[in-house]
Parts: sequence; structure tokens; C-alpha cells
Amino acid sequence: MRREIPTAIAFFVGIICIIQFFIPHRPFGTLVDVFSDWFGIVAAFAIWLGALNLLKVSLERSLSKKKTHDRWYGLVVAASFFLIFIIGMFMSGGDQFQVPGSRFDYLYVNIYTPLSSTMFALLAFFVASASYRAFRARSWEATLLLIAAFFVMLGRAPVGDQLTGFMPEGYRLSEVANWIMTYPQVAGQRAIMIGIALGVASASLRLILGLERSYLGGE
Amino acid sequence: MLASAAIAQTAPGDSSAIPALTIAQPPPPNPATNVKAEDAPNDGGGSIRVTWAASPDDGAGRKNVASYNILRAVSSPTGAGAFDTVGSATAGNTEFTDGHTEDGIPYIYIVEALSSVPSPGGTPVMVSVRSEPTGVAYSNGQWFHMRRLNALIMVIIVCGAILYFIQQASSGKELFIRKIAGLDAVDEAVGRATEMGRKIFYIPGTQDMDEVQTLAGITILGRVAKVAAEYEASLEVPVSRSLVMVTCREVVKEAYLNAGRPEAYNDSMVYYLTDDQFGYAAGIDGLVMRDKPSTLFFMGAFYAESLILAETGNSIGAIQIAGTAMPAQLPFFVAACDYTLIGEELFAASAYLSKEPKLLGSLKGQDLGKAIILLAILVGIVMTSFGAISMDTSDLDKLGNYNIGQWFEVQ
Amino acid sequence: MWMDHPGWVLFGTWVAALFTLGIATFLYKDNPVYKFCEAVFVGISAGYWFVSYFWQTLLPKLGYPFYAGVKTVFVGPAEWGWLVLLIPGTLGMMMLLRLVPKAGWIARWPLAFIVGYTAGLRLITFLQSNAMTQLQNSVQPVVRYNESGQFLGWESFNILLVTVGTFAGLFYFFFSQEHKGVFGRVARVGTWFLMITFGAAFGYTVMGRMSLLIGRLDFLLADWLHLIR
Amino acid sequence: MAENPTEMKPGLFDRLMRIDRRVIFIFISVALIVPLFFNISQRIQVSPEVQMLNDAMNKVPDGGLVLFAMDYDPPSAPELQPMAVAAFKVALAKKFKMVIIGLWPQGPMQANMAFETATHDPRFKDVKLTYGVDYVNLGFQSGNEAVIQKMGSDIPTTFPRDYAGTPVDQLPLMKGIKNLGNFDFMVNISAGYPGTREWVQFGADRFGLKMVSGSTAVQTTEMSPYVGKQLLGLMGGMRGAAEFEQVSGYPGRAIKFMVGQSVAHVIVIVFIVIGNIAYFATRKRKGA
Repeated sequence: MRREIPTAIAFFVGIICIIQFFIPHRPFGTLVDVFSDWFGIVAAFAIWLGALNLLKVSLERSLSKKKTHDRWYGLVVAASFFLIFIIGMFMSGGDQFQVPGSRFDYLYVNIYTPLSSTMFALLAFFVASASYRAFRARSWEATLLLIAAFFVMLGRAPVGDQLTGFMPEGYRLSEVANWIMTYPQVAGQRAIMIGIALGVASASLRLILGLERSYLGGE
Repeated sequence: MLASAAIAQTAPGDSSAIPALTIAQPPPPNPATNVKAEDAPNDGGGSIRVTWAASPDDGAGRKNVASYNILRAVSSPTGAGAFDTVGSATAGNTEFTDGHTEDGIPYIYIVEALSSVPSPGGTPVMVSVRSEPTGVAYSNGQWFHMRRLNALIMVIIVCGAILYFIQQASSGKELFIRKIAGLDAVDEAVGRATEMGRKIFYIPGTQDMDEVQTLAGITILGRVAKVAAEYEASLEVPVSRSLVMVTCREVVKEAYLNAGRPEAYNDSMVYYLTDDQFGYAAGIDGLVMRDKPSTLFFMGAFYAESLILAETGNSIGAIQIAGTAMPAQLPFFVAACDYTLIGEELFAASAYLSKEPKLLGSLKGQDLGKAIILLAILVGIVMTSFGAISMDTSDLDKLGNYNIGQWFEVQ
Repeated sequence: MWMDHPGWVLFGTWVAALFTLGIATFLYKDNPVYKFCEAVFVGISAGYWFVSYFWQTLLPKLGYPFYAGVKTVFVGPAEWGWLVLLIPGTLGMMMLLRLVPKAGWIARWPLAFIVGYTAGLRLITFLQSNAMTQLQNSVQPVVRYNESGQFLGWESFNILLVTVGTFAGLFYFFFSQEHKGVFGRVARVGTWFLMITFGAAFGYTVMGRMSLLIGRLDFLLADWLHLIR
Repeated sequence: MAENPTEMKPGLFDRLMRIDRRVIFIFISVALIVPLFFNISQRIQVSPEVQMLNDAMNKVPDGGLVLFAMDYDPPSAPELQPMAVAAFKVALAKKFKMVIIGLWPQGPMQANMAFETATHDPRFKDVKLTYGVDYVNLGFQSGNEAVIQKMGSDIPTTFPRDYAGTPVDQLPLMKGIKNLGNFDFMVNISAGYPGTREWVQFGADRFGLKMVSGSTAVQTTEMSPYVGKQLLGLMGGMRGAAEFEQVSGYPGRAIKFMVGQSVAHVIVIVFIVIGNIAYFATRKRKGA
């Protein structure tokens, strides 16, 4: 029973989600919206599990007898969590917590935003080091990768057009880059997208039919 | 009881504006004609579609129509009730859907053309003219969405093909499946971790369980965890969503059980960091630099964090096997990882690794689906190319019935 | 408002600047400053999402409507639509039973609901938006003419190229066919198109990534140090 | 291993092959920082997608009802904020009625900032807008594409209150708005999921929304297949933003940032060239 009932639930819900697309009549037309709300609710419950797990792992690391150098960072994690938790739950006007001027917003703007923006900005460096390493003409395929990247990069920089300014219109680097993006690039993209659609259909069917149910664990 | 062309002020009762109107010469626009109301098709009920022919002064003639108001009244045997405005449409539109009707109630509609007329006072005055009322219309819900018939056919063909081959495979038919390089490397990658005595990190994407790629990533985790259990490698699964954490624990536990090493499983192998995209990336980067895992798996849905994770993994020289169906992130994994499963291969991976006939059958079904799509494209292109010989193809809309592509348009 | 006070603004800018620099030190190597910033980031962001889920999902989608519904029963006129909320509420509670080792398996029910929902919904959306739409875009006349009926060689070639590329690319994704002979050669051409796609997509994004860093530099140099305006 | 005859003393090219990535990092930083201190401008070629976008926006009748969906957060703001600002400026010039929403929690905040920047342009000194009549900000709703779907049938129940908590039935602008069908046009600024893809799938495909998109450079390749029927125009990344600023006649930050970006970009290209030269040089020597 520990696997049969869940398998039946997945089957039933999956089939409903497919047929609702074709039936505008109530209640089917709005069923997916309802399910999506339910998903949100379950996820909102589940985040308690995640948060507790994070705190447990962090505090265990800090309070363990092992005198590792890194042990105090666990306390920093827990303290940061509690800081924003207390301010967001009790000190920022309830569900208006995100309104500019709230204490929560102050933390958001001055701690959260710089951290996440800077983490994101590291990509500027990583994209440079990855392209230096990856774009080498090691084989025919790698050469195509290199050539496409090279032309598109040059075409997107204004310098590309300055280099080829003597060429007639239609043959400048930005136009070459646009051509690569609109034709060969779209061809590959299309093949990938159609393939994905089939892959999703197949994987979804396997899940709905209960052929793949490792997510349910054992008996 | 209805004047077919009534002149009304925007502010009823403001009689002082009326003389101004007579001084300001421009006459009101001509009314909209041929106004019809009918149940909006392909919906769950509760809406009526009103259509009309544009006023002769809308964009032409006197060019003074600014917008249309749509008015509605409930019809009854004793005559229609009062008309209320239910919405408006800017000039140029000839259609409006009233989404606030009650099913089974008889409604009639009027379309009012509005024009703004300059007045000596400075502020322009709105003048309006009403159309003839429509006949009675009812709204109700439909049981089948006709504009989605083509999608239904598609679903039936694709799912039918997959189910057929699953059926075939379970009756014991041999199936050939081509090599997928990234997946053949799983054993090697896990084995290396054991030899080096280092960890394996498995990252099932950064999205939640409502993303099917996450489900695919988790299913692959089941196979990888089994190999890890057999090789006695140490596996860690840091995740970004609580639901994913719960599911991954079930999957890994089951895999260790199947590999005959249930005692080696521990809930702390799967842990949650944060839901946040870059907070998670920061956490993983730190873990990777400190633990120096020998092998990293990235299987699931990723966004911009893909390259942050993969470059950091690359900098410590780990073997990296990635798989995603996020077209925008594929280039980064291809550049920074040793093996990358591209799009559809991610969804094929669990079947490939399991070697279960039924699951392999579904791959063959996918292929049949692809073959049918290829055929449809080919036939479509040939037909439209012949149909459109010497026709102006600068705009596909001009092809009319020869534009076969529109058969595939789903509403 | 208190946070408009110049002191608080200045303090906030300094905190933001120090965290910005702290994360950036990771580029050199892993170090205690980065470790501290990382720990703050993980804790703050986990808390941020926790709080957001509570106020933006749990209460408005479950708490408030449930409370309002129950109230109608006692205050009247009684409505019963809220009873349906018992289903997601129960599923959520079942999830929390993971905390009780013996009853943990019951969490599979909400998981099964989610898996069914995701699989069903995505099957439809991907077939519609990836397969059908791409089919629609692919089915185009490959021979092109202008208004006066003149044949357009270059445009026709481009459409043909996209078609050939799409076909070859899809050949690569065939799993049940060995990539040998003619089939293998077409699939090989398919990988060429995939490589061009990846290269082009990568090249296209390099610039965008630079702009992220410009945003941070602009913050450090303008808002914090006032070196540029 | 030292006695291995093929092992040679590492030359210049060998060292270039294994260059420390931190060297690249330094070059990139310098390239991005230095131009910020100068005022340089450059001519930008406008791509067809951005031209289409500008044309599509200008085709909307003056005073039309336009939906602004701001689906991004501060990390993507350098690329996307200039787009939002320029789009708002066009909207102000054309006196659009604006409804602002966000599927990302931080989107509406970004929208407010962009809107403010746009209204500070001296060209709109005399434009007086009334909140609730000329524009509204309905804030954020969770639920991703489900929100779009609900908006297709009923906006007031999807967004019962605006950003500041005012019930929508108290906002005069919202009076005539029932669902997505009421909008003449839509501008989506998107940094990922949920974003342009979802608006195309659920807004344009299902409800016939006429829309354009500004998206991060990364996403743009994924969105470009939609251009045409589903997307009436697309601007990608900082470059797209700068092109739009130029073609719309409202130059702003994007054009300035483009300089540093271009220089860093050229540095990456130069490194790729060096990497390949080193690769071929070392390979030749090993082969000989």
C-alpha cells in the first residue's frame, strides 16, 4: 500500500492535467490553476523541512567536538537566518514586509542584493576563462563552435563593424552575426526544442504510468 | 425605447456643455454597425463575444472615433433592463469579450462609438453615438476546445507511439539503443571517486519539483546512487529546494537498499542549502573548493548559475557530467564540462542507465514520434512550396490557405 | 522614513560594498572573508525565501481563505467552498510528517500529487509550445519570391539551410538507430549544427555577462566611493 | 618523467596554454573599470528585432492600454533596467495607460525605480500623471505561468490589490479592465523563468496578446525563434538596450555602459586568439 496509493494519485492527477487542456468547461478549465496553488502550498510547508535541515547541519558543525577551522561559519549561517526570519516575520508589518522602507527591505537592499548581484557578476570572469579554455580548434566540431562564437562575439561588439566598415552593407560583421543567429543557430535550437518536447512527453508518461517510481522509495 | 443615435455628455446632467457642443461644429461620428453578440467559443462559460463593423469614421471618413464602449442589459419578456458599460475598446478594434456574464441569462449589447470634440472651454467633451442593440445572447461552457484539436491529435500520436513501444518491449522484443557518451562515463567517474577517496557531488538542478527536468535529474540520481553504493563511493546531494531534498532522500535510500548496502545510507547525504539561485551557487562553490570532490554531476534545470558551478568544478579538476534541457545553459555546460547530455538525452538517461526493457521501449517510441514530426515538416514544406510558387512570400500571412504551418497553431 | 536617514543610508552602502568585495575575493581563492560572506548569504537567502513563502503563499493561498471560510460558518451566510482547501492543507501536513521517522512514508502522497501534476502539465505545454510551435515555424515555403514573382535565391537558401539543419539535428537525437552509414553521416552534420548553435549562443551572451559586472562596478565607484558620476 | 625525451622546457606558448585564469580576471577588471571614468560615445547599428520592437510600440495608438510585466531582479538590472526606462519613456511620450505587474517578487520594485527615472527626463517635465488613472502598479503575484493564465480570464481576481494594498476596484484605470484581451499591447522585461517564454506560451499563444520582450542576453537565443508571430520585437542584453535607446531617441545608461562592455568583450576575443595561436604552436612542436 505504501507505493500503490501514491502511484494511483500520480496517475490520476497526471491524466487530469492532460485532459483539462482540451476541456474548457468547468471545473476543468481552472483546475490547473487550483493545482498550481496546491503545489505552492505543499512547497510552503516543505520549506520548514529544508530550513530545519539547514539549521541542524550548520549548528551540528559548529557545536561538534571536532575543532575544525571552519566550525564557526555554521553559527554565521544560523544567525543570518534568524536575523532575517525575525525581522521578516515580526518586525516588518506582516504581509507588507516587502514594501520599500520596511526593515526587511533594508536587509534586502543592503545585504541580499549586493551578495546575489556580485555572485551573478562573477560570471563575467568565468565566461572569459571558460571561453579561453573551450574555444580552441582541437577538432572539426570544436572549430565550428569556435568560429560561430568568434563571429557572433565580434559582430556584437561595435568594433566588429568598425573593422568591416569598408565592406558593403549586408556583409559587415554585425550582419554576419545576425545571420548566424537567425539561420544556423535557429536550426540547431529547433532540433533541440523538438527533441526536448518528445523527451518530456516520454519521461512524463513513464512517471504517470508508474514505470519510473523511484521517487516513492521502497516498501 | 432606444434612440438609435443618442448624443450624451460624459458627465450626464452637465447641461452647460450642450450649447458649447452646438457651437463646436464637428458632428458626432457615425455609429458602429452589424453588432452581434454570441457565446465566446472554447471557454468554460461566463463570457460573451461582441463583434461589430467599425464606424465609418474609425480611421477613415471623419477619423474622429477615439474608442468604443460596450454596454450590456439583461433582456426580459417585458423589455430590456438598463444598459451598463461593461468595457471599452480603443479605435480600430471590432471585437470585445465580456468575461463577466452569468450562464443562461439572456443579454443584449450595444456598442457606443465615442469621439472627443474640442469645446471653447478648453477641455474636450466626449460625444457618443449608440449602435442598434444586438439580439439576445447566452453564455455557456464547452466540453471540447475545438482550436486544440490539432494538439489532441499530436498528443495521441506521440503518446500512442511511446505506449506502443513500451508494450512491444514488455513482450520481450530486443531493442537497440545507441551509445550516449556522457552516461557510459558514469561508472568511470564514480570509480575514480572511490580510487581517490574523494566525494561525488550530485546536483539535481536548481529548480523545484514542478519542473520536469528536476524529476528527470532525480531519476538519474537513483541510478548514479546505486553505482556509488556498489563502488562504495561517498555521495553528497546538496539541493536547492526542500521538496527536492525530501524526494532525493527517498531515491538515494532506495538505491542503497537495491545495491544491498542499506546501512551505508544516511539522511545527511542529502541536504538543503537555500532556495535562492545565487545563494545556492555561493554555497556550492564553497563546498567544492573545500571538499574538492573528484566528480560532479549537474542533472536538471539550471539558469545562470550553470557556469558559476561548472567553472568552479573545472578549476579543481573534477570530472563533470552535466545534462539539461535548458537551451540557454547548454553552451556553458558544453564548454566547461567533460560530458554534456543535450536536451532530450537528459530525459533518455534514466531509461538508458536502467536498461529496463519497458523504459528502453519508451525511447524507441520517442524516435517514432520524431520520425512522424520530421515527416510532417517535410510534407508540409513540399506542399506549401508548391502551393506558393511565384506567390509573394515576404509575409507568410499573405499565403492564406497555402500557409500550411498554421495548421499547427494551437490556441 | 528611518531608512532615508543619511546615517542609515551610508551604513547600508558600506555594508553592501563590503559584501560585494567579500564575494569578489573568491576569484583569487577561497578565503575566510569569502567563507563569511557565503555563510551570511546562505543564511540570509534561506530566511528570505522562508519568509516570502510564509507571507506570499502560505497565508494568502491557504491561511486567509481558510480563516474567511470558517468564519462564514459561524457568522453566516455559510459557504463551503473553503473545504477544498483541506486537500492541499492535508498534503502539506503529510509533508511535515517527514519529521516523524515512523510516519515519514506518508510524505509520498503529496510527492505523488506533485509528480503527477508536473508530468501532466509539462507533457501538454512542451508538446504545444516546443513541438507544435516549432513545427509551425518550420513549415514554410523553401522557394521564395518577392511581390513581383521574382525568385529570391539567397532567402530560399537560408530557409533551406534552417530546414536541413533542423532535420540533421533531429537525426542526432534518434536513440534506437545506430549512427552509422548515411544515417550516421546525417547525424554528424546534425552535431555540426548543434555546435554552431552552442558557439553562437555562448558568444552572444559574453557581452551580457560583462554588463552584470559593470552594474557592480558602477555601484562601487559611483554609489560607494563617488569616484564617478 | 624528467628523462622523457619529448618533455621540453616549457616555452612561452606552453605557458600561454596553461595561463592562470586569474590573469584573465585582471585584464577583464581593468577593461571594465577604466572606461567608466571617461565619456566616450559610439554609433550603434540597430538590429532588425529592435527596429521591429520600436515600430510595434509606435504602432500602438496614443493613449492605448499597455501592460508592463517586469520579471527580473536586481542582479539583471544593469542589462534590463535601461530597457525598462526607455520603454517607459516611449510610453510617456505616447501617453499610454500603463498597468505594471511582476511575476518576480522584485519586479514591481524595479519597475517603480525605472518609472521614476523615466519621469525625471526633462522632456517629460510637463507630463503630469495621476496614479490610478494613468498608471497602476499591481505588484507581484506568485504562481508563475498560472498567474498569466488567470489574467487571461480575470485580472481583478488575480490581482485583488495593487502594490500599495489598495483594492483594484478603487483604481479608476482598472474599471474597464477584465482580462488580457483588453490590452492593446504588452512589454515584457524578462530575466528567466517565469518570463518571456511563459508570456509567449500563455499570453500570446492562448490569449492573443500583442507583445514585445526585452530579455537578458543569455535568454535571447531562446526567444529569437518566437520573433515574428508571437513576439513583435525583441531586444537582447545591454546591446539591445543601447540599440533601443538609440532608435527610440532616448539615450540613457546603456549606451554609456556599452563602451566598457565592448572593451572587455574585445579582451575575451583577444584571449581566444592567443589561446588558439598557443595551441597550434605547441601542437606543431609536439608533432615535429
